[in-house]
Amino acid sequence: MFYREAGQFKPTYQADNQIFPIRQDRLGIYALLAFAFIVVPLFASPYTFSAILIPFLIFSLAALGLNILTGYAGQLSLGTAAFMAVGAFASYNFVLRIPGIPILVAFALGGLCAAMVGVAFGLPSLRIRGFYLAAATLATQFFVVWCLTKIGWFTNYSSSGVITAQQITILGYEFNTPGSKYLLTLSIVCVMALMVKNMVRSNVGRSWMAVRDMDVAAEVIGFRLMRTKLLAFAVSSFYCGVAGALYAYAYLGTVEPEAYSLDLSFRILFMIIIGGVGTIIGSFFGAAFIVLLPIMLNIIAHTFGLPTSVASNLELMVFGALIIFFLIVEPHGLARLWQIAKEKLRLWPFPH
Amino acid sequence: QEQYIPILSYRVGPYAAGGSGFFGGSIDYFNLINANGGINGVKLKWEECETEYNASRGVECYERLKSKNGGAGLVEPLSTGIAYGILDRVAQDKIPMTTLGYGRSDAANGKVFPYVFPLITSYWNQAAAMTAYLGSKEGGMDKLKGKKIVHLYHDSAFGKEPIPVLDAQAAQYGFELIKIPVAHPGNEQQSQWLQIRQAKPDYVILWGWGVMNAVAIKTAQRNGFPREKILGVWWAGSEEDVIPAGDAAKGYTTMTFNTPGNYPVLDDIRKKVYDAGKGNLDDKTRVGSVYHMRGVTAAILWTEAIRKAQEKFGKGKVMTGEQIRWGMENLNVDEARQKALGVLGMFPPVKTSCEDHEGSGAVKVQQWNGTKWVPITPNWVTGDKALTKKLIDESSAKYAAEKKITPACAS
Amino acid sequence: MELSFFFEVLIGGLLAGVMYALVALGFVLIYKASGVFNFAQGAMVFFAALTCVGLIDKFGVPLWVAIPLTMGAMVLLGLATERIVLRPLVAQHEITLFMATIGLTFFVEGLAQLIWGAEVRRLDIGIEDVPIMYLLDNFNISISQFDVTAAGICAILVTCLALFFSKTKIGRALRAVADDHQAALAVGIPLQQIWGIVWAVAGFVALVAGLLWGARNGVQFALTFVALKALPVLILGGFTSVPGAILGGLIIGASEKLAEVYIGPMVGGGIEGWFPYILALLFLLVRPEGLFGEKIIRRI
Amino acid sequence: MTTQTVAQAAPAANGQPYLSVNNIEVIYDHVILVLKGVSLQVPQGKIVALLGANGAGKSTTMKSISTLLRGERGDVTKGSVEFKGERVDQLTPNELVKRGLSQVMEGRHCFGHLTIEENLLTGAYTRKLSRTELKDQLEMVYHYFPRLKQRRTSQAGYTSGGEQQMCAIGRSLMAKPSMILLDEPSMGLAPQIVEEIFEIVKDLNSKENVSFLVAEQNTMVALRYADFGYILENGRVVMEGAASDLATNEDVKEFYLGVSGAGRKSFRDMKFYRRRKRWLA
Amino acid sequence: MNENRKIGDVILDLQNISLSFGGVKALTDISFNVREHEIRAIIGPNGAGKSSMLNVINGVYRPQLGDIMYRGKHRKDMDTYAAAKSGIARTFQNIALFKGMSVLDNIMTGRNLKMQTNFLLQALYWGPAQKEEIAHRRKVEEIIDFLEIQHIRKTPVSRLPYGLQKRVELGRALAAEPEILLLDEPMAGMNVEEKQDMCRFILDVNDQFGTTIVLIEHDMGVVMDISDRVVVLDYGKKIGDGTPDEVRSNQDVINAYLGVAH
Ligand SMILES: Nc1ncnc2c1ncn2[C@@H]1O[C@H](COP(=O)(O)OP(=O)(O)OP(=O)(O)O)[C@@H](O)[C@H]1O
Ligand SMILES: Nc1ncnc2c1ncn2[C@@H]1O[C@H](COP(=O)(O)OP(=O)(O)OP(=O)(O)O)[C@@H](O)[C@H]1O
Ligand SMILES: [Mg+2]
Ligand SMILES: [Mg+2]
Repeated sequence: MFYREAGQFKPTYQADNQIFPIRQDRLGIYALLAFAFIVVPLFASPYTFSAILIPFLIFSLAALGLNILTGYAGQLSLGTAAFMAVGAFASYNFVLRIPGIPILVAFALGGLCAAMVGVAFGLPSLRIRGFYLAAATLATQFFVVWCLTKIGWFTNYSSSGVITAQQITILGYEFNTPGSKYLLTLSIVCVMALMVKNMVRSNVGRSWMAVRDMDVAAEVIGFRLMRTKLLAFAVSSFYCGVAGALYAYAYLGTVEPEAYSLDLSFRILFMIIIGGVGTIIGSFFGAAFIVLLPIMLNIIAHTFGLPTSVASNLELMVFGALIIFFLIVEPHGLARLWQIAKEKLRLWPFPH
Repeated sequence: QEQYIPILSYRVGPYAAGGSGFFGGSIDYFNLINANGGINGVKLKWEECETEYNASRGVECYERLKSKNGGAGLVEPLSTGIAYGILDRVAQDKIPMTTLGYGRSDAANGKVFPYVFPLITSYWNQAAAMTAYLGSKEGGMDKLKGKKIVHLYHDSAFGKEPIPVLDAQAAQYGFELIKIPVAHPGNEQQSQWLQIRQAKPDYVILWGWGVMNAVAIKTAQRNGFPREKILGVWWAGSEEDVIPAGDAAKGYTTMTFNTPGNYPVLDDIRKKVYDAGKGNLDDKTRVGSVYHMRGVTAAILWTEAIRKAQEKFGKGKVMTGEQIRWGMENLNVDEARQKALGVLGMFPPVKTSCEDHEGSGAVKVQQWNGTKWVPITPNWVTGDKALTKKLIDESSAKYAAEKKITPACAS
Repeated sequence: MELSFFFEVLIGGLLAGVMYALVALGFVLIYKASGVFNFAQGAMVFFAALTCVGLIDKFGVPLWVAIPLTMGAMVLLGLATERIVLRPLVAQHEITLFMATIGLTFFVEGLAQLIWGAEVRRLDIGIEDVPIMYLLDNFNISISQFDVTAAGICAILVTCLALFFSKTKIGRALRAVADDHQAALAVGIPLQQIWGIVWAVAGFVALVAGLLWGARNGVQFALTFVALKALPVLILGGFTSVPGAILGGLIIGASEKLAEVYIGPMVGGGIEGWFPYILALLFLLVRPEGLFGEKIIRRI
Repeated sequence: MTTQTVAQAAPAANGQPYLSVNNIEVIYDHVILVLKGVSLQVPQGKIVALLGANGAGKSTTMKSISTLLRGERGDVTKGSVEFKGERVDQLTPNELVKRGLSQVMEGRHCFGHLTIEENLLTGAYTRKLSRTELKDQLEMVYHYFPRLKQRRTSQAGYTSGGEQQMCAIGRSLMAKPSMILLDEPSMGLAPQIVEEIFEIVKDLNSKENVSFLVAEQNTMVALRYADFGYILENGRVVMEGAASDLATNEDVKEFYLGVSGAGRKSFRDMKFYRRRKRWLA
Repeated sequence: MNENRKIGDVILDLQNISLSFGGVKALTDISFNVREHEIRAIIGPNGAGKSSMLNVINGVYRPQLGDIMYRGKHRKDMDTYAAAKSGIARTFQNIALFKGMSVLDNIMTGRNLKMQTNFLLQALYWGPAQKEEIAHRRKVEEIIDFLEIQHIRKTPVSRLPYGLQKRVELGRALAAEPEILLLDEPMAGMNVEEKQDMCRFILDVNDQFGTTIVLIEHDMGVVMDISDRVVVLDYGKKIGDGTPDEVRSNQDVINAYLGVAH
């Protein structure tokens, strides 16, 4: 009974246009943020920070990026990791070669580089569709990683082709504890998530969705396909780029180009599909699912004291089975499940 | 009162074969130690975590296990990617990390990488040793002049690592070095081997990893290239690499830092561990296989380091990571000690120091006779250490500069 | 370089291409049937090969018995997939089905290694992988007789499948299904059966691919990677066309080898990883649906 | 809810119904309740019209009969469907077609990549026909829709709306069903084609004794050809009876035939928006 | 009908349009024009080329022959964007709504050409961006009221029954405040009463906003009642053009299309 929009009237469209029109949602999100920003830092262990929360946030950001492209603009892409790599290696070089550049600026510039690469490889999308495009984006994946391995300049000619992310310092403050890195990542992710939300609820977002749902009609209404798609590629790649930079700076520290392998691209894709294509919150759900589930399974499997090899394989199988299970329960992903749950709650205690 | 060691293993995925062998070996040796009453009474305890050879999974495992059971004594990811992922972390957490025969070669400089130990030998020393071996085959390094050597490598950080050494030596001894990369995963190498056939080289250095090795050997055969002329890196020198190639691998030679064969310690493991049903490998026959022996070797060096540390910081006590780090930096496993451990000649004598976290740099060459590996160099081969030292110092200095580290020996 | 070498590379490439096509075929089948890209194909190849070798190694079954047994296993796998995974997801968005096949991938990979272990095995199907001496001696062209045999097998397989699709009404039904699940159901096409059949056939193709690739590279997890080689073939030939898979395979195989040999050295080599994709990409710009793929209908 | 029955000639009266839907309830997405207990019967060899405004639930009813709901995340949560006296709710659509019940879905649903002819051929999938029989069957359809014959070789995706509609109907005829569910057959068809279609319906009905359940917006025509009619509002049957009676019923006339007392009003002269009078408040 | 609504002069004039797809001749040498403020109906049997005609007008198809005069400007053919920009909006025969979006969003897309702020501002959803959004929202709400679809404002269109979807599509077209509105069978699949409402909407749009309307419809009742002039196509040829009465009495038209019914 407590979850109702009944009785909440919106005097202005402004009020009606806000992100969470229902009061309970709004309160919920504030509570969540407060929890993430205040409670977690107080109580979480370094392990939780650097092994679970930080990667979770970074993957969420990447998933957000991919969701813009695949979920909202409907362009299936398997090049995510490549864009992340560009972001990371670009940021590294900016910090390395422009002394005293603020790290956040470096990240942003890294994102921009990724965006440019994104636009370049987005051009084919004007002609190619669906799985053809997906397979074609693999070209990005392999080509970019190849370039990073081949061209020494990107890695500052390190013999083994790895880069070592520099120390993160903002206004003299050094982010070297897991906690501080977590807060930094969290802030970046929150801000950027908010920006996506804003985009998708205003004209850009609508243009993307229109192109996704029926590009011919979108054209007739006056959306320019070229512009819309490329913008989607640019923004998406920007997000992935920043995520990639964080992946190197806030998470792994030292990375080789192979760290941004096809594997990673796929993982991000899994995230958005499991989480819910074309939803913001889905990106987070998905990231949680893909990052946390294997860990949980791993812990569980090993508590049974099975032979490790058996445990590891079972782990893999259960993971696969769960993916299928969730899809069957709700093909539109966890986000939709969440939504339905809310609608049920709204009707509660009545069945429909 | 137990010494805790986390095991970041991978037993699924493309590299599962190697992973299960290596970590199986280590765990078998741990069991043996415990069966014999531990290190001065301190029993070993370990916990395993599946990394799937994936960097972020590995980092998670490391973070999860590192502080359990009173803190990890040391760690060995056996994966370049993961090693990089936790490179900074181990320094912060003061947990020594060994990278047995892989990872950054320049980490051998303990002044810059106090907590990283590329024990026994790094890629650079191996590369140097390879040329040394080829030289000796020709009857002297000078005979290498004008020879053609192909460096067929996995197109990645791993494959590119030795190139500085090989280039330098090519210049020094005047042989022609042809570099031919193979794109990951390397399950198709027709074009590369046609190029090789065309170039008619005197030797091919196979710097491969995973499926690439078997395919290389097979493809060599189908293009009629004599396998005796192929010299593999030690990641191309396990049963897993040659068995799939079948007869094509007969007579193929690789580097190794374990002398193949049987040793008392292996018999002990068979007796005290496997017969007691504690064996870690599914089939007992893999005991003594290359990866297994490598795992045992690693375990021996770790336990020796712990022992060393106990000598300094108190026998029968549980050592902290810092203390074990000291132990590793002051390892001295000479032949006498090896004999005592029942592993005489299984791996080269290891003596580490602050400047040299590697401790040896010596290797052997082994050959596949169709059923098992046999050593074909009676004694340990070392390459041009001076050269590699120079490279190590340069590269580590650069790293120090980037990370703003002032090189110094930790006391 | 002289001509014989060029031909050597070319022919080697073409033959390799056929091997790629073999894997691509599996994808084509499933895509035709359900308009979905079957991510699990690579895993199925691995599973098939491993099961076959496992039977031989662990139970000492002779090859000619192991193969039909494995075939049975693959058919079961196919039917089970249809029943458990696809049936509940009928008429769902293709990306959902795609994800389901990914889940399947994990499951199959885990299962295979759980049953047969992670060791690397060798598979000997009695075809020597050595150069054909005649050619080597007379023309100094090295061509593996294994590859030639494989090409033969593949050719037979393709003709059979091509006929199967063009001659039976199932072929037409498949295209209908790929267009519109709901309508297909409405006209009484037994989606379940058809998918069952197709997945079984795909399983068979996977087995053939698994045997040949396994005999070539050894049976190990890396077999799943051959899928990566098949993708450019697929987009070049068109997701829905059996002959397309072959032709695409030949083009990709030949061009990638030639590129590696003649362009590679200029740019530092190792371009085989991405070259096929770029090539396919450029090709798609001219024909967005691949060589023989169904034209995408965009109309209002 | 009160079902107001005009005259007592309820279809159930004449013997055992061929198809009978018993009080079904349908929920989409686990939350949206669409059908709130719909019951209807189709006697053998009769034409039954299913009328009702947009969103009344006609298509949903049809889909739940032909078990095509699953694909749309809708479930029949209550009630049952019987065809030839057996429950069929759990069958697959393919089995239903085999038993002679076929549906023409709303909004065309042709196979875009197949040519018109191929589309028709898929219609005969469930039947084992010799080449010649198939040929005759095709000719039969072409005879009904000459336009299709002209466009036989062009991909359905590129044909006009009406052509697609004809194709969809022709396709289901290919299965030679004994019971056809027609969902808005007249949609987008030129007037005389509409007439023709209903002529075809009558034809099949009288010659081959095929029964029909027709959801139709073109009430005028529908009632002219149907034997019985049901009127659906908000997922409930609000009226049922012999077509002739419905046609003369004042409410029906007003709201569905657009003829109020003084004959047909011009569309220009609707001065005010009439809110539909609801049977259920 | 209120008399002050006077039909202006020709604003859209198509001359000798021919369009064919491979072998299929969709349109052969068709000329007809549209006057300002009028309601122009296109009728004809299925496959006659009506929809193709609309597609030519707003540039989805490019005719092989013939040219187009729009507002005095000569065009070989239109392109979709230009057409939209110059105030031509339309609805489609097979509903072309954006399935994944709510009714509100769908109609909002109709206003995209009127939105100025760049995406960065929108990303920040701040200042001008927000103001603009709200302003357009207001306009859209007017349309929603006008079409009486307030209750489904936030429902995803895919859940709507056919008839309502048609209405939403009309709303999307109206949102662009077009000068010419092309309607392709707006009343297919509606019952009489809904058709009456639809007619109401069309007529109101036509005389309140003075929008010119080109209408394809198969319901002769509707066409004859509300249209000012009717053009009749058959097999891509024009067989009749004129006021409803003229057309109704045109023998070819009767043979080809109307049949004896009317
Ligand atoms: N897939 C779906 N998900 C949710 N709701 C749906 C879905 N399909 C239909 N509905 C709802 O079910 C109700 C009935 O839809 P239905 O299509 O059966 O109406 P109808 O009588 O066929 O209308 P029309 O005459 O326009 O075809 C509608 O209110 C619609 O909102
Ligand atoms: N894109 C296309 N490709 C090929 N043929 C087409 C295409 N568009 C239309 N046609 C053909 O052109 C002819 C006219 O089509 P159109 O859609 O204009 O008919 P229509 O008058 O709208 O008929 P209806 O009333 O059934 O909608 C049809 O025969 C159709 O098959
Ligand atoms: Mg309907
Ligand atoms: Mg039309």
